Amino acid sequence: MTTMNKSNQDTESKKWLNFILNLDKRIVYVFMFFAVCLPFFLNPVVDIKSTPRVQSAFDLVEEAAKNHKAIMIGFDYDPSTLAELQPMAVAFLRHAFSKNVPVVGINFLPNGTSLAASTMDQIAKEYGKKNGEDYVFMGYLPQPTLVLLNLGEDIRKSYKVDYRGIKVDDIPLLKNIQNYNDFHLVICISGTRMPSSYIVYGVNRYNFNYVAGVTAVSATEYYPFLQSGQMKGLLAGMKSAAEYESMAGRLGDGMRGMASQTWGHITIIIFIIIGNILYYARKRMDVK
Amino acid sequence: MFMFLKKTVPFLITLGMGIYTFAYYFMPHRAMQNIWDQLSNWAIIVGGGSMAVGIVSMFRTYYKRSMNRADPNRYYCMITLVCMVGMAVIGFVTGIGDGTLFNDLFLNVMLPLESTMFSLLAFYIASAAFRSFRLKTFSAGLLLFAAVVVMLAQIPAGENISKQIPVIAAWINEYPNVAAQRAIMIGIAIGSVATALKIILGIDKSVFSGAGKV
Amino acid sequence: MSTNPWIWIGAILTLLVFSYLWKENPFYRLAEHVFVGISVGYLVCITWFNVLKPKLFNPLIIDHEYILIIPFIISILMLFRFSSKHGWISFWPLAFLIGFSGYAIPASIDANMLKQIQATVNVSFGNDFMSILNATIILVGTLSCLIYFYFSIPHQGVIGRVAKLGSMLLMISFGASFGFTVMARISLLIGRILFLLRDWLGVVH
Amino acid sequence: MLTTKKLQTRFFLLLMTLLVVVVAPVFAEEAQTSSAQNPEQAPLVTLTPVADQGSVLVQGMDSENDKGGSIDLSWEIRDPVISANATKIQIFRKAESDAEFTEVKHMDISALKYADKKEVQDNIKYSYILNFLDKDNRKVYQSGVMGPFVAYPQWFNTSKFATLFFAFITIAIVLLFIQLAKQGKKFYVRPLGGIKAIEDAVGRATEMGKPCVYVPGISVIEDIATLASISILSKISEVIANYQSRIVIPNYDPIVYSVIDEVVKSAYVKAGRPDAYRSEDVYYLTGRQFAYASGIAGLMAREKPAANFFLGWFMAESLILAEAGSMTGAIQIAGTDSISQIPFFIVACDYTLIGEELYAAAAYMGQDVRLLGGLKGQDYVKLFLMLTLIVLFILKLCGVPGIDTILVGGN
Repeated sequence: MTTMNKSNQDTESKKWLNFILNLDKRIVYVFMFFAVCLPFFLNPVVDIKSTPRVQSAFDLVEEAAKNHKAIMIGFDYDPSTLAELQPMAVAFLRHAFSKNVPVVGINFLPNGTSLAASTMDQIAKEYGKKNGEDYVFMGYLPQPTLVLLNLGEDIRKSYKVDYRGIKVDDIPLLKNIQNYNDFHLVICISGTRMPSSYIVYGVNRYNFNYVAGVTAVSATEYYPFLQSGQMKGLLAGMKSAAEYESMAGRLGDGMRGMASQTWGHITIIIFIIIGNILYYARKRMDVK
Repeated sequence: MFMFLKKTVPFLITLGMGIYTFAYYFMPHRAMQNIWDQLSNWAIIVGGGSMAVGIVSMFRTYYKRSMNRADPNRYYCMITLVCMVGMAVIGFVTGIGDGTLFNDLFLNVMLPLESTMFSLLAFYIASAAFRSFRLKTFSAGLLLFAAVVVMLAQIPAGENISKQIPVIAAWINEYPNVAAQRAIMIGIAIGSVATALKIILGIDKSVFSGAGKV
Repeated sequence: MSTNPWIWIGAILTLLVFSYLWKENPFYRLAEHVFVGISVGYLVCITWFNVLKPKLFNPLIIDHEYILIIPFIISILMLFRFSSKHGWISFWPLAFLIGFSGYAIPASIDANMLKQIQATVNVSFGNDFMSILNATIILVGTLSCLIYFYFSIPHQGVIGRVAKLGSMLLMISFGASFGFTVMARISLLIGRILFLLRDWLGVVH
Repeated sequence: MLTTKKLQTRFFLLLMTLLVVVVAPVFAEEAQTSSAQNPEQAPLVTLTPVADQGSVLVQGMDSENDKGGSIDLSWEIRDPVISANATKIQIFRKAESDAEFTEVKHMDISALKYADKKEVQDNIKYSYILNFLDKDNRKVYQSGVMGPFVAYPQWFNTSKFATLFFAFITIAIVLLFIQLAKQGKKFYVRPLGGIKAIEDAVGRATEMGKPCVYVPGISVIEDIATLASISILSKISEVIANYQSRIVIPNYDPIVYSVIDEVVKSAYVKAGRPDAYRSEDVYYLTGRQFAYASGIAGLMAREKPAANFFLGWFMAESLILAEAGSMTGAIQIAGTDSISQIPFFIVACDYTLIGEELYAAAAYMGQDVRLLGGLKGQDYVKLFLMLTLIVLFILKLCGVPGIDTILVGGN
């Protein structure tokens, strides 16, 4: 009689284990969803140690402020890599505007043009910056190699008007800007191969301070450039954006995103552990 | 004669093209380059023209389904047809440039659908890890270990647990990973040479199997 | 909350697709069928405006490059696929396109075979223990993984053990690739959630 | 009448001819280079330093390994005064028949070289003058007249010699074993787990009376993964046709669709049941990656297939397909040579053909001895490569020079 009961109990708990083991992906989904979602409401701070390659990017913007020189940002990302790259762009813009560094934006990716324009306008508004005086977005041009070469000579060679259609000569900010020499720093933010084009057609020839912001997946491709000094700094993925934000002292999407990332990764790892415990629990029961 | 047209001519075309494209790789001469430019241009056009085949096939399948009264999905299939024709007509009427309705539909309907579909992977990657990362064997353990270490290395928490985690992750990526991927790539190279050879020389007939009876 | 109708459409479609996570349902089915239809319509226009018009129609009709009649005819031959009697005619254009795989022979040898072997030969043995170990892993690892893929010998004895080592390295490699992808995938989800919470609902700033 | 078979038997001959055609020009070219010792020819092909050697060294030659129509110019400034001032360079050119020099390029000096392709014709003698300018466009230095140089096309790209050699070895070994197999030699190949699984899955589907879903990947027809996938499909569809079960194949590329349609149709004809072929089951779905994935995810959920096959080239959609498929409880078999996607198939499918196993699979299925011979040949190529690797490595350890670029043609 007792054995009967026991085996009943066993099948009960086995059933339950089976239930959890097979079920429910959906539970995993729900946890995953909340892990990613909640940090956006909680404004958490993740303890991030700064790395030299982000620090040097940050320092270059500071130097630009000291030297009263402008910086140029290439917004070469589209909605598909927005989550990783937009926080970097925003962090750079916030840092520059807060230190009164003029920013010139360019773009070689047609899907990202309007995104870049609205990002610049929005962040400029936060700091009361004027389009044409404190910042300007030049809009999209095809054939990046040609444009990058021309930028070494004269920006007017490629760009006749800015994104709003205003003539380059009528833009106060561009009066004193001719080529790469007039920028303290050039940044390319992209999930494509564009950052290497900047090196091949820009840095190699005209030798300026250059920093790239890339997705975490593609970061390894760019380490050699960092070693050779062709890149002065490298931001890879959300983690770098979060680092940058904590340096600049203003937390934004990078930090929140990093919190989401952290919780997402931890959720997966916890589920792997649970899965293994359940698996062994059932195996032991099977052996019995 | 019929067999000649049906089997031998395609075989000869493939063989000729195969030999030419093989030789082109080694021969930069203008004569070869010009032929290549011409042929690859044609291939692009034929590739574009083949869209007609795709549309006919897709239309036929969805039309059949939407006319099949037994099919519970028939109304959905009608929606597909309407969307397809609608999108195409809008594109031809307005053009595809910035600011057109076509572009708006692309940006506001297609892109959200694509990126949402893409983002499902975040859930799937979690559930796949939950179901399959089991310490069943030593090999499975290695898979699990490598994945967990790399995942930890990418978040600040990993560094806070141990300074060594990012170092180990980078090491895994640079050495064992490189060795394994190299071997796969070399194998792929050999396999693809053999496969291309068998197809071009008609040793593997599956691609041009043709109807068994004439 | 957004007042832009496009944002609303995007948000609703996003939710419809997410509903698939629960199970396949009429809402997802709607999104799926709209998605497939729109994507094909999109491809038709893109193919016309980016390929056929500039490469075939304009040169042929406006610039009178009559040689382009050949690819035009080849394209037409493809349509014989739908004839039950003359379906074989469509083999000709297919044969033309399949022939391009000849290029894969040297290209694959160059990129996948020789470059990889060369890189393996070029590993440098340093003086410290770690760099010798690392170089050994590359060299022995590559060879043992190649043996794992060897079809002619059963995985027994010494060969079996070497193949086992190869398979372990493969597992480590796959685990690492898996782990590396997680971050990018979660970023995509963050992007969608931001779209819902910020652009649509406006509850997060 | 000319038949395929006859052609195939003549094929060694053909290959040899091909190789002769490709290789012969190399030797011809070598002969040409050596004949360049002839003083009259010499300036045309060899490096010719012109202008006074002391301050600026300017060189020109025909661009190597190209289609013709290009002359390489390079300069090296040795005089510190010139190098401190010169920022731009102006290149003037004169063809033999022209009266005067005309400017062909005005460029930044830092590149140190320029490939002149501007309307350069083959076999015409060109002379050049280079002007070095400072930043206010004042002339710092002018080279003497240099040349004449002649551009000509090369028949063989000498930097690809190793590729040709290995292509020849690989092709020869594979064909040798195919020939041996044809002559009736028996070969052993170890069993491959995934193959048995494919056969079992098809069998299970026919038993259960449920369909199979077959996804041929998202690449073009000339991609080897696609061709291998079609090869496997031709075997599967024969079984399907014989047992009167159903296979659904949504396609990503219209051309791949055309071939697959034919392959499946002919399998039904072979089985003597051409009427049983359902054209709406083999169809073009869409050519956008995620629309394709969403369509197949929906399809699998509704059709509740007994088996799913994902064989071919895949990208990020791999895990969407595999996870959506696993929810339906089907047996899943995947195979791809897309290295980044193999891990996802491994964790979410029952069997995965890794890399070249995908190409080998068709040889395992069915009784075509020639395919098996090819597979055996592949193994011997692999052996050859492993030995090459070891030998080169030992040579390098012994300090033989040039080993570190021997396979990649010096670049």
